[in-house]
Amino acid sequence: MNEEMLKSTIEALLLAADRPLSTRNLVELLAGEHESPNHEDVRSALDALGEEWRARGAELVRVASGYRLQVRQTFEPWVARLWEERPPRYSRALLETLALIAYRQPITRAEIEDVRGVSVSSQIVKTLLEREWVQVLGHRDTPGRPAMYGTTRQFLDYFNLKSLDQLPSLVELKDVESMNPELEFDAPQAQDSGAQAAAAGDELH
Amino acid sequence: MNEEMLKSTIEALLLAADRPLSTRNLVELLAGEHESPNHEDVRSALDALGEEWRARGAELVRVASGYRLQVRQTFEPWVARLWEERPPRYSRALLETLALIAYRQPITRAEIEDVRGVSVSSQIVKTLLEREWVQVLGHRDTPGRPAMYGTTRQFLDYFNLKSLDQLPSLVELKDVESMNPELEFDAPQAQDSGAQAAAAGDELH
Amino acid sequence: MDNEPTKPAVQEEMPFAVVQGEPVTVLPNDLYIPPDALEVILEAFAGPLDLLLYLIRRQNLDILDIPIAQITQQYMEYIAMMEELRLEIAAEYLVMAAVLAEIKSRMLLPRVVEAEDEEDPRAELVRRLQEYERFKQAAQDLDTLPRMERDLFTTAAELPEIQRRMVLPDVSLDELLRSFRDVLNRADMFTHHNIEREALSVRERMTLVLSALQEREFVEFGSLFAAREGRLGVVVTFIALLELLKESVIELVQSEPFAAIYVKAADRQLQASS
Repeated sequence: MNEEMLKSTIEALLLAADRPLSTRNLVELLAGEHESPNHEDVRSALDALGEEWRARGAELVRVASGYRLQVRQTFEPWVARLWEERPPRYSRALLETLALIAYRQPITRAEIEDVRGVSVSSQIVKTLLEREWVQVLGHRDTPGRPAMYGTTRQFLDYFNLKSLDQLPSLVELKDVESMNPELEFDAPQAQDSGAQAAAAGDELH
Repeated sequence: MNEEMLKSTIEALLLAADRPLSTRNLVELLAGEHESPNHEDVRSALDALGEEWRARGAELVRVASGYRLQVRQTFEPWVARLWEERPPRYSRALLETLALIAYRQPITRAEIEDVRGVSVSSQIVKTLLEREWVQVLGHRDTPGRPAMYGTTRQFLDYFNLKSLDQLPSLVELKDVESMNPELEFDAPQAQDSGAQAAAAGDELH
Repeated sequence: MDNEPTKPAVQEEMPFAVVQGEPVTVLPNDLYIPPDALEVILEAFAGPLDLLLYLIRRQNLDILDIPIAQITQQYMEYIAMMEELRLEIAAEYLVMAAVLAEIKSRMLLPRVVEAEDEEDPRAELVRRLQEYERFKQAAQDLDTLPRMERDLFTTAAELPEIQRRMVLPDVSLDELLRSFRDVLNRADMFTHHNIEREALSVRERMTLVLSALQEREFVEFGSLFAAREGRLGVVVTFIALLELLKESVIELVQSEPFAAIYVKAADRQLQASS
């Protein structure tokens, strides 16, 4: 087995293995009937491989039990996306709370509960604050000093609004029909772009 | 993201992923806030990567659901030593069932049983579904609404195929009309006249 | 791994089983092999069609040349052997035995004078055998394709330390509005509020005023008005301030007559002292 071949075989073994491989492991794995590379050979091949992987997506690292190829930390933000779970959907309760805060700000939790007829969980309020869609504007000067909530700049940005004015008024909202045409208009368009995407996908093949 | 960086990032993703990645997957994974590489960019980076891996321990291959880095088959004898367990073997019944599903999809269990002449065990169907080689494509609109089975992308990936087209082609059927007249009961004579009959058959054509 | 060089298939009988590494092509007539080994052999058949194919191929016969009487007899011997070994014989094997017997009897009947259009009684069986053999072959071909875990191996590198990120759900404006409509419908608020023109600009201004008060304790009254917003803007701000005053959320303070008026949050003092 010449040097190049030895290097590639070790690379193959490191890439396939699900554990670090020590030089001893490698010597054993590579033992053949005719020529068996020794520790020296393996070690110098590992050195050469380490050099080759210096500017790649992974690097050859040595840990306690041997050598392994490890994806460079630099790529963590991209690699992490491979396992990102599809986010869950927000509950109705959360959306209603958010809507009430948007339309009736500044509003206290008690006032929201008053309209919704059920209590608002702390988790919902926490989620909305963490998402930075909602902020505490201050505290009402009444017993218990309840927090008053309002929406944030980020809320407007997220929903692509210039100001709260752009939200439909209660009267407009009441008119169910006024919301539907927009939806109907959207649907075929969406389908269209879906077809386009599919076509684009085909082209790429 | 410059070209070198894009190439290394894709390499990192391919090494980190536990499944093949399509160019579409990669474009999504690489989408950033500022510069997002497009299909073209990704494709040319993949080409370059494929070139770089040409003489290494693994190679960049394309299968049905995308690209993966795969240990070069040359190294199989060494790599196989990494695992003590023998690779899974599949029974003839399972392989025949799988072959029927692959070549005849969409196909129902009854149709498979028809060709094989024996009932298909539920265990086999379960194994095929669990391995995600086979999926239920729908139900036939006949009494009992039997499930129709087809193969998946994972099936193609597992067998290193890009598409069903790449399956070995089926043996041609012989015309039953050209069947030889009944041969009599003792075997040697049967063989003999069989050859004669074949010759006679040729003349007739 | 099969290292044997491939020999021309026709010249050799197909082994139908491999027992302890030895291909078995012919069943011995005497039961020298232990019964459980025989069991393995018999169970190696994937069904009656497979067994029939074996019997035909064993003699290098073409499917189209089935000597039905002979094959039937051999088939029945196998069935008998299975019975002897108390193997559970799948019903399909018995059905096939009946089919073979029927074909045999039809073939023994004298042919009605040169009935041209009469099909050979074996035709249906031959069709089935051919069809089965195709897929038996396809299964073998499939098995020889290089496949993962056995011939092909994926690569994997150790992952970097991955930080778990929360992926946040998406919400559409439409969804938000629907929720609001639902809650209002439930609360029957439309009836109470449909006269009042919901001035969201006022609400928004109230929020802005309160935001300003979060940053500074006192905000000069005049600084809340911006001339560039025009009359409407001024009015909106003024209404917002009145609304906040009414709700005792803010206070206006003036240290002496004609001095600057300041706005402060009503709860500031308490907050500071608490």
